[in-house]
Amino acid sequence: MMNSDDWLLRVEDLSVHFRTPRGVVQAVDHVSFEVKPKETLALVGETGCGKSVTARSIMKLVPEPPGEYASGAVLLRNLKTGAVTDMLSAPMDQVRATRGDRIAMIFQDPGKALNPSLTIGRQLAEVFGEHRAAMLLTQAGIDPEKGPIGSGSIASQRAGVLRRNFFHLTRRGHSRAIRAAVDDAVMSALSDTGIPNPRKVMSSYPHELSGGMKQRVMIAQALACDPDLLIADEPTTALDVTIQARILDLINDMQQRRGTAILYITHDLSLVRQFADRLAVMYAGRIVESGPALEVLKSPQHPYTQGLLAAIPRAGTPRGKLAAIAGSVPQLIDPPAQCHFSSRCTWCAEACTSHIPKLIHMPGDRDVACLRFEQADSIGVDPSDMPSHVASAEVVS
Amino acid sequence: MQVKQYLIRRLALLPLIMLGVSVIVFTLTRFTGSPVGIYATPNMTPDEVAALEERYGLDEPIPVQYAYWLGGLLRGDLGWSGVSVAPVTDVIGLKMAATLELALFAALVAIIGGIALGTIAGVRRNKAPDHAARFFSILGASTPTFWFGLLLLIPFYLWLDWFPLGRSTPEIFDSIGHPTGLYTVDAAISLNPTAIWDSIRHIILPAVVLGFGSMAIIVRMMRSSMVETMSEEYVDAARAKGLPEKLVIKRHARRNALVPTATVIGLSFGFLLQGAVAVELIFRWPGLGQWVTGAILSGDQATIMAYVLVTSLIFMLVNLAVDIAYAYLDRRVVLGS
Amino acid sequence: MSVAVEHPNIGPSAASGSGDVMTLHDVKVHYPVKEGVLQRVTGAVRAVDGVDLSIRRGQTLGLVGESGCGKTTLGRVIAGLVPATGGDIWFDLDDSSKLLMERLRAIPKDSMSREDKALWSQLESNHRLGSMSRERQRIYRRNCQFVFQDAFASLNPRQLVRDIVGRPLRVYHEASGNDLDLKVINLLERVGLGPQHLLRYPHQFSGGQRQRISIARALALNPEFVVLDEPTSALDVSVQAQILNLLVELQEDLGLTYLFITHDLGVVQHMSDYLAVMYLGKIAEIGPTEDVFSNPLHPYTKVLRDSNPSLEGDDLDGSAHLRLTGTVPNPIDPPQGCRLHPRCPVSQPECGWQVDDMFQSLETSTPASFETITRVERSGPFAAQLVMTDDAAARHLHEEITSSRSPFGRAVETITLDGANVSIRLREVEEIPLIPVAPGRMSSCLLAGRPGGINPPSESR
Amino acid sequence: MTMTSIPQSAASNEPRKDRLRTRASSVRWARRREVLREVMRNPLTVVGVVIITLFLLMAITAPLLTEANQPDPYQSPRDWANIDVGPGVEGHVLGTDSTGGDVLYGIIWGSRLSLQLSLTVVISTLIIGTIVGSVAAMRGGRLDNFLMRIVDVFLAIPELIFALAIAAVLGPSFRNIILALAVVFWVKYARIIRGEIIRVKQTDYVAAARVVGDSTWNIYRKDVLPNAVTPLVVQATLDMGNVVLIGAALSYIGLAQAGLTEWGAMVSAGQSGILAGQWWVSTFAGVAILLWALAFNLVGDGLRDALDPKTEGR
Repeated sequence: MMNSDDWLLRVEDLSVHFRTPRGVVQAVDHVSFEVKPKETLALVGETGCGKSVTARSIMKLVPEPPGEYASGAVLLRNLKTGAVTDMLSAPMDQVRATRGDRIAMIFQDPGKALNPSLTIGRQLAEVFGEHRAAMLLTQAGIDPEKGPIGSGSIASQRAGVLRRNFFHLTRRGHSRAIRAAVDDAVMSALSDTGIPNPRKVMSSYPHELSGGMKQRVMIAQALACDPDLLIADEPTTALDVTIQARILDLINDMQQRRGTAILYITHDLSLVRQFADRLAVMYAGRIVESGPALEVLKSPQHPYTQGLLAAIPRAGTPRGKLAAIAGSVPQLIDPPAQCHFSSRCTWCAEACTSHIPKLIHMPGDRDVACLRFEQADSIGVDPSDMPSHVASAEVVS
Repeated sequence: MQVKQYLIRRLALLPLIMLGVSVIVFTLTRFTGSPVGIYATPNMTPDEVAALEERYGLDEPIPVQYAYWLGGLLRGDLGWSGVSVAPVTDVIGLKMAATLELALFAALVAIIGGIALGTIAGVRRNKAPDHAARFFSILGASTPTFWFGLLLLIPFYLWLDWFPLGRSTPEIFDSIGHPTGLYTVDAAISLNPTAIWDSIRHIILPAVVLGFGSMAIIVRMMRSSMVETMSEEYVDAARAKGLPEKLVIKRHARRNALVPTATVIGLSFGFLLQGAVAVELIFRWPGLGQWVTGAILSGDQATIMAYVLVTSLIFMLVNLAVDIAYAYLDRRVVLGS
Repeated sequence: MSVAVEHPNIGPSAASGSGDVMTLHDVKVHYPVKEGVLQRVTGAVRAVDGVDLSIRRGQTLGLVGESGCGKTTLGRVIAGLVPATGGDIWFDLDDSSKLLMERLRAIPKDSMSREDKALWSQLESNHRLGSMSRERQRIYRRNCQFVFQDAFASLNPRQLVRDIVGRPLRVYHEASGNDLDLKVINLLERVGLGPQHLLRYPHQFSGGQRQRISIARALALNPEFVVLDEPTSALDVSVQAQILNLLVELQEDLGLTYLFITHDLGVVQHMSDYLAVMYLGKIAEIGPTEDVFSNPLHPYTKVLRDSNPSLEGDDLDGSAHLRLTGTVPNPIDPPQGCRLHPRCPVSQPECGWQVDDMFQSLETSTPASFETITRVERSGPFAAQLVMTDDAAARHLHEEITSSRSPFGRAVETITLDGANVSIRLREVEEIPLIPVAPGRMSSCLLAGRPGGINPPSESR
Repeated sequence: MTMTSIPQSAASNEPRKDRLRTRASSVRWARRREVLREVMRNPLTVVGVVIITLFLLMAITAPLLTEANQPDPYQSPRDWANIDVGPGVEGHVLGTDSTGGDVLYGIIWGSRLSLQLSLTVVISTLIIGTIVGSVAAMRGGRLDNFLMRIVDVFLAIPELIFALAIAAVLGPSFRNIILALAVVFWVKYARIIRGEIIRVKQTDYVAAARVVGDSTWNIYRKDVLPNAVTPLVVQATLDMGNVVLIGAALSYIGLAQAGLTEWGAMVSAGQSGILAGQWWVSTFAGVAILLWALAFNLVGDGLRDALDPKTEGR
């Protein structure tokens, strides 16, 4: 891929496997991509294509076992210092310091991603307590360096601003000031996402809020520490379309204001057009095509992308004449070394069932992983076994 | 407000169910025929027996007899305890205090141990601690309490003589006041170190034996609900916030796993009450269980029935308390039901 | 082979191929809400609250709306899975009996003549759900089938595909033994599966295949009408396309009538001939699909359309995208008048503003003055007396309401200030009916028939 | 997804169809074997099954293993010459009790009593509980309410205490213990099956059966019961052990006939000897109870894990 220095997140050759009684599932298979500062990259694919696992790998949230990072690195670049961290190999302390602070995540179902037994206020306060304890103490008029409890003890008492610190501080008479500082921070985070009555929301439990409101809370929580990268894992799938529109408006607006880069995971290609700068399409654990969003949507090159776009019902399509992709997604348990789409592909030829296509770089910042764009001699098969060739120059026409 | 309504409804159900229990108990007392046999002697003529029946209202129709009996019950008349040679009401308080004390300590053992072990097992799923905890829980559920008690007596009483039998050393017991009736608590209040040590020495072994089975049940439930909550998305979300794993487990996973465990804790109190029968027998603990086994052997029905009524009442009250805790732990419960 | 000679497929009107398969009149489904210590019924969740609808033979009616709008409940009522708590559902009315039904319905029950009464009860026993004769009930049951959203959940996990798909045939003694197997194989082939799938359990199939099985089951009795409850919502786009194509093909081959329930506007636009948009238990708009999309006559439809992300570049018709504010109100106590008005971007003073709306808007817009209200004495939904903390607060509130330029402010008919008390009376609007506004089109929006239409005022010409 | 497919397409050749029907049952059996294999994958479950099998063998071959005592085989033969002898003494592998009763004999014949107790109680209460729970759940309304209040009352009294009261009223005998446990145990099953049926009744496949127009009885038989029965099977397996535990506790307290070869009674008979150092009677009898309960608990737990509806098939 590109070698410019203008990147925020670089996923290199990431493979994630899951051990199951029936065999090893190769959920993510040698995936590479990068996210530039302030841009939105949409990672699109259908159920089970590995997009969510990829997203979770960036946060190192894949449970081990059964999960396993089989190869690759997830590099996060500090935009100010230029220092690079590999999330997969960094010590856990560093990973935790990054989570919620520099990378934040919104989940698919806000109803499930909020703890049902804690108030909204407490759940947001946790983020501040974890990453902004010093700031809160300053706001409360306590010098974090010399204060009643030093910054060192704040770091050790990671419960942050919650109970334990309160307890210590109560005796020193700072409890109220800290509580006020936390409340202020939480309220401003909430009202930033357009929640009309943050004080009321703060003291309510998740089940008392509507779905849209819960997702607003999640966004507020994710953006609380002004992260460089926001991972949005199907943030509107569980929501109604009118609510979805407002949540998307909100994410858009927050991005404009704060310059957060977004990795947007979705199965819905129609969302991508409104939203994304660039687009990467995943199929069966691999990226099959990527490039500038509008370009890819306008002239998809990979047969899967083409099929996916044609399968979406549109105003003009005659009824019953949707171009469906035959068959279904293959099992990823110990898969053969071949193009995973070959079983459903109309172009499928001999070579497709024996070779894994590589991502080929094309003009116009596009990449496609399809043997139709490769040369027979470069992969060493008989030309007659290759699918009909497409010259890369034809792509950007 | 909703919580209050829910609790009022639960509370309203309590007397209804107790009424049902009383019907069952009354049926049992009449099961083997008229209780006139208690008073009659074999050489009485049928006329004399009939006179006795009339005197005690036993010639009335059964529902009327039940009404008499229930009326007595409500006035606190639980009958004459043959084994204690005293009215049931007079002795039951002391016995109940002894059993409750034992059961509460056993519950403490079971709840603390069960939650701790269950949490570890659930977090470290399919690893050694998990396997150990699971096997332990199955073992606990399979061990006959009375046998386990006997077994522990051999090393700890027979060989080492660490723990004495009975509830107390009488002289020490009599040397302090008894405002609550619970020896350990009274000893603590009296601040008498000898009494405190005496009470603890006596209660440890029976409490551990009694709590063992219930702990197994709590471990099992806690483990499975921990496994469930650990895979919830809010746990991942908590990790994504950057919280340390300890806090993720404590505040996010365990807190929610406690909710379903709470009901099991309530139900396991039933196991404690019934297990107390054998444990009291073995450790010579002067509680309801020892009392009722004596009554069984001498055919003292009034005592047996009083015992059934009282234990059910305790059991139901404990479950009510658990329901209150449950409603507090999980506000959605009330709205959901 | 026991192919039924006289196939009890459909009533007398089947030959004509006209009329409605289903006619709904003021259908309601209210679930009682119990509260308090004694669990008294204190209200009802109005899942479906007065729906009039006709489903024309051979066509596809799309029913769209967001979660909680009652579309699934309505579908289940039509399929006889949920009893209606009010209104009438008529099955298989041909044109003449429909006219008869409409004539008789207009007559109050107690002033009906004897022969009208006889006609009415005959009509009911032939056509009305819940009053049908046993035999007619069987015919209805055979002819009205249902396809569930979650195909896997709708297949008994302990039965083989043969038993699942063959079950309707067994129930109606259509086939048994070898004959049954053959018929099931035919059905499976019809939906794109094969004989090799006959002896498998549901868990051995992919999502799309499961939905095919469930469609095969629905078709087993050769029904005339199928309710499709979000049949593709759980599926991926590429598989969704397969199922949609299959459904269209089956409809064309078998002359099926569909009620297609979905929340996906793209799908419903593709699939349906005409479209009903539902909001909070009521129909907001009905009309031919293309017309509804190109020129919505209800602001809710327009919001839905504008909120739906689209692949095509420029779908804007010049007007700005409309968005709804707030959240879906509680269906136990839905807004009076137009159900949408508290959230509507183009609401009017006549939309049915009530006291509760006032509280809501006060709470979000000016929490400070909301908190100065100490007591409220309601007299109906449209009038109340507010007791404020002090005279100043009352004056402030009075000032705030009278100066408001919002539709709500303009809905205030009288407002009087008396010390710390503020009495307020709003314009009373009970119900806004669904009325025809253009040929073939009905809307329940007041603005639909007005010159500017439903566009925001700034843009209306 | 990779099942052997039926060759050739569905032509109307007659003989093939008969094969089809036999194939259906073989597919069902294959499925059952698959589930069984899933259950037996847990080594602990296998241990449980082995122990149960050994106990069964022991109960069946009891007259072959030891000569039955006459007239009552369920009373240990008294060997007055060897009172309170420890394990290993000639003719008394596990020693004797204070009346010269052979411990091994008691354990072997006690397994018959345990089997009798657990099978009678579990089967009878399973049937009663299923009927009551099914009627309540399928009918609903007032009847359901009434039945469930009765269940509530029964559940308000802890099992052992309830059984103890009943057995005490009926008088001490092993038969009365069985009767008492049967009165107590059905409630649990009624409650479990009712809850499960109510859950299953709300599923879409029951709705689908109703759309098809099938009768309530058929829906109950084909859809509801098969999908509701799993937790009941698990509970019944666990209870095969629990019943023996409680039964033993009752006879330990003294509710069985004196001298019976019931394990709980044997523990009781041996307990006075314990303080005198004669540990073997109580210990071996207790181990028998423990192993019995452990075996069924292991299998029940394994069943629960393997058949958990959350993981089943999905």
